[in-house]
Amino acid sequence: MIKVQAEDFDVGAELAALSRGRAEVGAVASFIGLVRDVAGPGELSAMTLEHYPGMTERQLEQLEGEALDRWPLDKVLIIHRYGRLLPGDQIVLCAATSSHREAAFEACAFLMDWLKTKAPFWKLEEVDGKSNWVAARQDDDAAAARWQTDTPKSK
Amino acid sequence: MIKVQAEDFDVGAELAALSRGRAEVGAVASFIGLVRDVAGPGELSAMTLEHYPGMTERQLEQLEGEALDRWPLDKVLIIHRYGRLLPGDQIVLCAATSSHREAAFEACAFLMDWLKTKAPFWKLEEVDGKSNWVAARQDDDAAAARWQTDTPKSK
Amino acid sequence: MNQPVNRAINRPLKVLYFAWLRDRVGRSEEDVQPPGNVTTVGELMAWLARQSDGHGEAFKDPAIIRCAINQDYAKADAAISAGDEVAFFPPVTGG
Amino acid sequence: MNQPVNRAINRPLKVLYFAWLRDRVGRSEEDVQPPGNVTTVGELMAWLARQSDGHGEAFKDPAIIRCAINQDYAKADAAISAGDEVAFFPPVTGG
Repeated sequence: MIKVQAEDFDVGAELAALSRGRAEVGAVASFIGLVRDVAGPGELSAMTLEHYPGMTERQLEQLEGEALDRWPLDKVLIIHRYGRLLPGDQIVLCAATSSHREAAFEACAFLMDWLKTKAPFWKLEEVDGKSNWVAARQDDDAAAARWQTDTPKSK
Repeated sequence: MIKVQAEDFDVGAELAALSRGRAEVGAVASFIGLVRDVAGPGELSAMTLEHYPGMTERQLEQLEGEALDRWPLDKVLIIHRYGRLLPGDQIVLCAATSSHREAAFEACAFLMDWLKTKAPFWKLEEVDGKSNWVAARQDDDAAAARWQTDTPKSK
Repeated sequence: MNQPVNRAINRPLKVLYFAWLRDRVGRSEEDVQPPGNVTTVGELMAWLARQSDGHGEAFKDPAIIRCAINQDYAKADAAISAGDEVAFFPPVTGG
Repeated sequence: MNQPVNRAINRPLKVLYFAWLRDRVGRSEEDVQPPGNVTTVGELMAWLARQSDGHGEAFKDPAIIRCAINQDYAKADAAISAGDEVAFFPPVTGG
């Protein structure tokens, strides 16, 4: 399931809904991304997440489908917020459920790596009264690239 | 933080408490283990988790310390229940928080792999009116063994 | 379309800009009609760069700009067709 | 201890059993005083196996049994000391 929204989300309720009534789900791996206050010398006062409506949902649905193809999962959840957020606010929730914990963990890491390099979101940081577009990390490209060669261990 | 308890736990509240007020935490990786209804031909009616009070806490605290040593984490959380549980019930919650998502993911997988092979818990399944002690999985030993040779990628 | 368009010569396109590309161009979207010899994403970037100082600033380093045609990623050699929605943006930084 | 104990000969130990070891032995814990030549975990298992049919059943395959001394894992060649808490159990299945 994909949700792209301005509103905050309830992690406990979202994760509980994902496994409710699914007798074979023994493993729920999840990741929460938060707004960090580590913008360098200044203090981060806010962060605005811009996105490309339509393309975002399209990319995240493709990503969900790819995870379901690659691992023996029951369900995938991706919630990503946009708009103005404050330090400590929740940005993203990714989760994968499975009967196998390895599959759930790997799929969840895969979702985050691909989301970081493919989902059309851009962060605008407000630091010391100035707004700066966050530069992409090369680390993220490297993290995503590993999934293009690796065979999933637990299929 | 280590909690060994009979009571259920509130995933949302536990994870929120872990990152509250921690400005540098941008990544919360977590794992929830649930009682599965996949006991083979019969239906699982319940599962009783026995443990070794005292040794359990001791082992989980050592595990927490090792994760904090190996990865650049802010906090580690392990909650493990004991007693009689029903299909779908929550058994365990592991979480690791960090400024780096790779560290959080790896530490969380490490916690689960080691917990599966070192924490003194034993599962007694009730299937078709009979009680059976669950046999240990060799897969779990293999999963834990990889942490003895691998160097953490993200330290 | 009210105005008659010779598809061999002009290609009506909807172009979207995000993040600092939008800041530099000064708008988030525009309808453009590049000449018929502009057939790929790369050629479109080169053509757009000549439309204003802001466009020139936005497209001065095409290698770092990402493109999507009709909401799917497209490379510089991808073909554009009349009516396409073509988006330009910096590398993504979500998550 | 009310009874005088010659530590060179008898070692008072508290032994705990978990899961199917407890089921087979028929109790979850007992205080035992093995003779002085029982100095390791492996020797203790062999000695315990002779204490009753239930003990024999519990310890018939020592290789698959895990042991902890004073709540830390211990191998078959680990030394036991008077007063130790020695626990025997099957491979763990939590999580």
